[in-house]
Amino acid sequence: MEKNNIHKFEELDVDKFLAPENEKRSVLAPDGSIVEIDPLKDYFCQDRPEELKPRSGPVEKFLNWARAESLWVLGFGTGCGSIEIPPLVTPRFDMYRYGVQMRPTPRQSNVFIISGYLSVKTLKRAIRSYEQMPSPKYIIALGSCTINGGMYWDSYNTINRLDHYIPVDVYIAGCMPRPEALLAGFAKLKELIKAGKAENANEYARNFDWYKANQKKIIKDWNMPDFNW
Amino acid sequence: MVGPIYIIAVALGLAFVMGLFGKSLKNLSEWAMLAGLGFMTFVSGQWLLEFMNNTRAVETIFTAGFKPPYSINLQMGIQEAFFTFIINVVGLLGGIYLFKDLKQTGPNAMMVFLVFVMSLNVVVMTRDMFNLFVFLEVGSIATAGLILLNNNGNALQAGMKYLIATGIISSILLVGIIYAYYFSGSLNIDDILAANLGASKVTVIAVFLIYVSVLLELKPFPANGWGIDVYTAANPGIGALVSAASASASLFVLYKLASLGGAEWLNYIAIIGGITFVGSNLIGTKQESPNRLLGYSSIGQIGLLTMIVGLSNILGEKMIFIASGILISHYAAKAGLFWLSGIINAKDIKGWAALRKSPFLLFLFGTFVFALIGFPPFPSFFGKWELIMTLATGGHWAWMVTILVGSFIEGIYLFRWLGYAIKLDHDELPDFKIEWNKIFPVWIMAIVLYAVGVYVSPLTEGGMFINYLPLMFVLFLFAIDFLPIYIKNTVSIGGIIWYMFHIYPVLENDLLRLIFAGIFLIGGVLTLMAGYNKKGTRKGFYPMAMMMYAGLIGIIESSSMLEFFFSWELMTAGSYFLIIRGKRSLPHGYSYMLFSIGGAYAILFGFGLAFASGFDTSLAALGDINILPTLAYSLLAVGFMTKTASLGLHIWLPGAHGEAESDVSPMVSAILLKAGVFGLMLLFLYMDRASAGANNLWYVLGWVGALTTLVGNMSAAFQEDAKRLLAYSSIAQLGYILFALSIMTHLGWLAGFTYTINHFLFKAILFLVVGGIVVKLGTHNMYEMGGMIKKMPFSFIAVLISIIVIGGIPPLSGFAGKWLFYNAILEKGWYFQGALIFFSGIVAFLYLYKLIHSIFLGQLKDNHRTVKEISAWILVPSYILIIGIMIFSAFPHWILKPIETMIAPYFSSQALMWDGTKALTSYGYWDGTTIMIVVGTAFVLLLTWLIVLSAKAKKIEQFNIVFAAERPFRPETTHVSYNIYAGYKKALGFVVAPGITIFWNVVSTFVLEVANWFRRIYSGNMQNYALHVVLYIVVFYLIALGGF
Amino acid sequence: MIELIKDIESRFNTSDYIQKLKHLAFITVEKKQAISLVTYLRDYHKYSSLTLLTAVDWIEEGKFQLTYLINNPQNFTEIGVRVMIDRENATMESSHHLWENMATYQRELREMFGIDFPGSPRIEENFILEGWDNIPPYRRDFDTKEYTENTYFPRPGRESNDPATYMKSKMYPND
Amino acid sequence: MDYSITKFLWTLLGLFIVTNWGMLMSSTMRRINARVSGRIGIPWYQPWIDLVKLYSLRTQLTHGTMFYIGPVFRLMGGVGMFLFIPMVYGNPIWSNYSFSGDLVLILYFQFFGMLGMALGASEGGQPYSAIGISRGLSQFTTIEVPMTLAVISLAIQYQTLSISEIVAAQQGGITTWTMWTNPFATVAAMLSLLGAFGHSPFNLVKAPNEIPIGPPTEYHGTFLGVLRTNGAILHVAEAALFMNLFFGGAGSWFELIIKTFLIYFWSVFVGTVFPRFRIEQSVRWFLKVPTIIGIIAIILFL
Repeated sequence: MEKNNIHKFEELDVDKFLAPENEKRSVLAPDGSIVEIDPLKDYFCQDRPEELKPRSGPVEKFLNWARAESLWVLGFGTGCGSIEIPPLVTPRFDMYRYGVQMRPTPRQSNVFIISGYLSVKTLKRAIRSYEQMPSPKYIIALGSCTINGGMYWDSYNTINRLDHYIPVDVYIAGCMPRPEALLAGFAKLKELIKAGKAENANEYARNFDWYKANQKKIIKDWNMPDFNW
Repeated sequence: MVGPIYIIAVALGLAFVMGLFGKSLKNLSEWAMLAGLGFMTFVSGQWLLEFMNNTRAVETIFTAGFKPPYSINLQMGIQEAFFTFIINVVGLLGGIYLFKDLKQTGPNAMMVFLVFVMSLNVVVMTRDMFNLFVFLEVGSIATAGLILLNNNGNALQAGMKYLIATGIISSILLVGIIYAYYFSGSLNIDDILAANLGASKVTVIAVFLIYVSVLLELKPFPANGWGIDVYTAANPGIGALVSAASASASLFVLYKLASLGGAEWLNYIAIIGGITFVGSNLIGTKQESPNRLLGYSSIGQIGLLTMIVGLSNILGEKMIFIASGILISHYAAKAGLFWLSGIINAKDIKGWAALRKSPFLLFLFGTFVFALIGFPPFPSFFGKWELIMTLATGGHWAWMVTILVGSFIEGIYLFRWLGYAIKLDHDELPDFKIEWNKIFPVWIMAIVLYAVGVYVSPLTEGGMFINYLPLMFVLFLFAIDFLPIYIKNTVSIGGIIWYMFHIYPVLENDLLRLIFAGIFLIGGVLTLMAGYNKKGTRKGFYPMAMMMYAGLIGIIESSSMLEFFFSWELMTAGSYFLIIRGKRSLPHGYSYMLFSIGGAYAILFGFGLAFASGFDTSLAALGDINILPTLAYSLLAVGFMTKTASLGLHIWLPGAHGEAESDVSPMVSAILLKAGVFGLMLLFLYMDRASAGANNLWYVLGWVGALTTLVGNMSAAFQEDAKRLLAYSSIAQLGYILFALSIMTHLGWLAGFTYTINHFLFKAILFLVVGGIVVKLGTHNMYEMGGMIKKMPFSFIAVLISIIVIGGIPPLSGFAGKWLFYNAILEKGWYFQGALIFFSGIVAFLYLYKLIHSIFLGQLKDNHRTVKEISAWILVPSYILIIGIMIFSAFPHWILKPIETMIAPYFSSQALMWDGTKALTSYGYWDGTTIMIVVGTAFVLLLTWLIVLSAKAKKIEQFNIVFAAERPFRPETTHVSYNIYAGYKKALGFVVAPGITIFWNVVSTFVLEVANWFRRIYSGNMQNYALHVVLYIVVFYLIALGGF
Repeated sequence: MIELIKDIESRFNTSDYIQKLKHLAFITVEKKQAISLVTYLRDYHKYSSLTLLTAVDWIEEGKFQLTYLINNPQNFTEIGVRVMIDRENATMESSHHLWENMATYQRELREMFGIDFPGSPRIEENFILEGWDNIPPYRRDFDTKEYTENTYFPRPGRESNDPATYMKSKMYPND
Repeated sequence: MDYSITKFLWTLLGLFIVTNWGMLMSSTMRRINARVSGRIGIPWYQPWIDLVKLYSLRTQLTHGTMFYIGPVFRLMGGVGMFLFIPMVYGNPIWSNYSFSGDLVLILYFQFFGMLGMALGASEGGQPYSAIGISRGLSQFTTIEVPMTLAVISLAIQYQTLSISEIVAAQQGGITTWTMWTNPFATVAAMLSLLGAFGHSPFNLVKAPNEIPIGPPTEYHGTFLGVLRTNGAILHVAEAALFMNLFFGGAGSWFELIIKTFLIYFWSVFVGTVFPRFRIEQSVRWFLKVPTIIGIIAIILFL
């Protein structure tokens, strides 16, 4: 896929949508001096993501095997597809067999299931969560909506193509795909990881500007730093 | 020698001549009056000196050349000389004080003034009954005249009331004199006394009438409304004279006539005095006007003196000493206070905040208040001490209680007043002029108080051993108070270090005292070091701090009960001034003082019982109290427990320690509280271990200690104020110590010592560091802090180590305490108390976490982003203490072994054995050094492992956190600290419901309500007052003679 | 219900009364009296519960139609009070003082239709669209398809047809 | 070789055994738990894979020094517990460093790890961390009450606080175990154990779905790996402590494995049945029945 910057990502001096909580403020320090606070700079790490090269040879192969067999899924349901995830922990599907477990915090998860349509508002949260996950990390896109917008393709507020905002490892088509399909998706993801092909976290870092421009194009009140650590 | 008759002659002559002065000589008359007063003072002073050198016999002067009963005779003995001298001195000083007022009113007023002083002289000296009556009348009329100097309606009314009341009284006195003359055939007092009028049922009426009128002259409670109004309405200069001079003269009259009726009548006098003392002080608690308050206080003090006269049979030869000690204090302090009141000229005692403008006046005010309450080194302290000891010897518990309760109530209002003067927030302080003639007499009175105090102290038993050296140092610091901080600080530290070397050889062989001396002196040096980071001159701090340390070290050094009590009171006074320096400390300093004097009186009572048991003044007397031993030990324990802030007596501590200045908090918490511990240790060591009473007491104290710990820790967990949290923690730690000591076994005491040392170390660190942070961040509230670890890493490490010690987490020294505790409890068999103690020990983690999390961890706030590390002058002493902790942790046997050897003789079994660095009991074992090595090695290995694994970790900012896919907006809303234990409070918060605070509030409200109820007697209506006087006579008659 | 309507008509300047169902009626009132009528119904006829506040864009007439649907929980009847307001500078009196949740509806209408309710709490804040900078999306002159195509990177290859012409071409290919 | 070095190596071997047994135990428990709900559950080797994955993550973030060394404190807590508990009775090699401290040391060493974890997690600045810790501390205060009572009861019964001596006193058949000779203390301690292991209904600290796993919310990668390693050690060490105190100790590693498994199983067993308590319910619960049982245990020996 060619990723030219379709829309220019321009740094404006004055951000029209700068959220009030991001505006500079000055407070009185206990010793009477004035402290200037620039929330985005002072409270957030401003660094861009870096490409983290995989190790080489059998070590990486072994580690990839371990990563594939230990998929920790972030418990964040983004759309109507999230109703398909809970059945996975029931006796009928039992994803634990495959080393797939749920984690409540992005810091401890590797896999993010975008389960269905993403409104712009949710996309913002999804990006934030994705960026907070430690690398290597994988995305499974569930349902047609993530592929081309599905039945919401012409809605003013839902995205059409997820891969323009965050890199996707596995798409699972359908509206909605059943839990079996999701399990198949996990299997596919494992294959990719073991083959060393699931390096989308680095992809994201490499094309960071392009992704950021796309994201910023639709997320108008960008009240977060460019990259969420 | 000038004969005493010249006192009268000169006064009368001058008064007469002054009337002839024309306008041209008006200016001269003022100086003439002062010269006359000076002459009178000189004459009486000369006589007093002669008598004191024992170079003179009692002189009797016969006026008409006839011997009595045919003429009037005056007598000049040592007592007369003393009384005339003090009357003339206050007359002279009052004359100087009123210089301008008298000048305005003209020579007539001066005449009245001279006549007033003269009449009092005669009242003192005369030995003739009718003459006494005449000059009392003259005095009354002169007083009324002086009252009218204040040219306003109130003064007029008050003067009228005074005249009418004294009219009634003197008419009764006259009838009494007629009866006495009728029965004894003489008007000479000696003859009347010899007639023994009290013996017969017929003649007793004369006794009754004379007594009742003389007592009424002394304004007994409650028939004294007319007297109070005089104090309120008159010029304070006149008030001073009435309070100091008239009252002294009237008291002397009572003293002269004391043997008129016999022992039974003395009882009545004592009872009337006691009622007046307590009742008048009680009403004083509701007064807001300074002059009126002083009036009540005057009447109360005179009541106390009346009581002492009434108790003269019991007190025996000590009576003169006691009475003069208290009288001098009352005389000088009250005159000084009235004069101060005249200078300040405030309608309300709150207006005395203006006094802060002049530190010297404030100093004088403090001197007078402490002298009135009976603090050392003032004469009243020694007077009260002797009074209590003598009463205890005779077994007069009721009188002791009356005196102590009355004194305590007096403390209530006097310290409230003092607190207002020192601390009260006042928008605009009224201006006042300081004129030389007004300030001079006040200074004289203050000097009199100090001089007499030091002069009389050797006259008491054991008083000659009192070490005035530290006090001299305090005085020296007062003298250099204008210098900048670093000089005074260095001088103070130098003084303490010098004293360390001075005292070490003395205490070398007494480890118990050496340990506490170490805590007090080393702690003193370290906490004072923190003072270097303050700027300016810090007026008044160093003398007071040194006074506290002088008291503390005095407690250590003392060998007698008097020395101990002297130092105890000194320490209380010093620490009061330190505590009240805090910004919002006014109410807390006040409650500290009330609890302290209450505790001190309990101790005094206990000492009294101890003295009475064996007539031994040394501290060893505590060892064999055989009079009411359980009560005595309980009172002593309660007294010491007010300082250790045990449950029920703890409510003063959180505010006092929490609001104190940043370097005062460690002084009063880590160091001062140990004075109570030292007292308890002494007490417990001396107590008779076999007696059932002692064992019951220890059992109760054990439970009190355990509950204190629980309540202290749990309250600390619910605090939002960092320093209050630490203060509650202190309460709990002192609860541990009380519990450990109450176990009364070898292991228990070892645990107690371990806790004492540990508490000194970590609480000094915590209060120093947290105090520094509070100053730096400008807030006490922990939820307004956060994230300080990045700004203040050294403070964080200090606090971290301290909380590891408090928590008792191995390998640091706190664990030694816990381990000893477990063994001691198992050995003693106090399982349930023990379980409670351990439960509260874990509750401690709640507040420890809250403290360190809320201040150092979590989110850094906007306005603290530029904050720097706290001053090195705070960190250096903290780190010295940390080194202490580390040594104590790694080599506990260095410290515990000697302690163990020291306390071994006191306990039957030596329960702790040492095997190298390993401690063994019959239950378990513990090897501090090995644990330190094992834990240290393992920790280093694991840390290395983690660093190898995650060396590349990237540092991110404080808002880069998982926030449920959102982002934090403000650090204030992201920092979890406020009411963090809400769930716990819901479950167990009932434990810390403020029941005890409510109890004390109810008590104080009750006292004030009673005072308020009594106050309604004083309606200000003349007829009512006259009625009171008459009713008083009737009631007194019914009780004394009516067979009730 | 008919008595109620008579009562209303005697007091307010109303028109277009429609009884949709036995327990559901609509009545149109002029803008000035709308809030008074709603208040009157709430206070005197026990229509104490707000079901919803909604709007319809009558673009051809240049009007927005607001409907205050209020409910009487005692006799289970519902009245929709309709108000026509101008589309240009659409503004309506705020009625958040009647029901607390009214403020939320008003926020929604302001965001989706651009109808202003001056004085309503938090009216300036975003409702669900964060940082919307186009014309309000529920206005009929907003072309959602065009907006989507310009904004959301439509995946190439997707065909879409106007349902009417598409069905016509399928069913009547010869016409 | 020098005695201290051989001792160190033997201890290291013991630690290795305990760590692996701990991980196997936890996966087995999760499998049992899965079977209860009709699932197959994770493979038995899943904990090892998770550990490898955690240690090999490429992103590693830290919030500060305390955040960084917090897990070390935590691991030190677990390792320290192991170091001061005699694992296998009658064998000086496996008694570790228990000669330097008795039962009291173990009871207080637990706090070492808790404190480090609390401070580390707090520096992360995550609100849920602080909430989880405050819950944990609140709950822990009352968990320890029955435990303390039981320990006091044991100390009265055996007149010692030394774990080795307590185990020695229980040798001689199953009937000499504390479980039979002092049943009330055993019950009180086992109820307290439920809280200490933090399974449902006392899993307030991590409380999934409520405060996303509480204190370790911010921990990931190697830090989380260290925490998981500690979990494995700590569970075995705590179970071994209870085994030593109440169930006759272990004569061999095999016996230790069986007994610790059963002790751990007890808390899992209860956990599968009960839903979670609220904080004040949990705090009160420990002060009711378990405390009363503990008091009875002491009264019986008075």
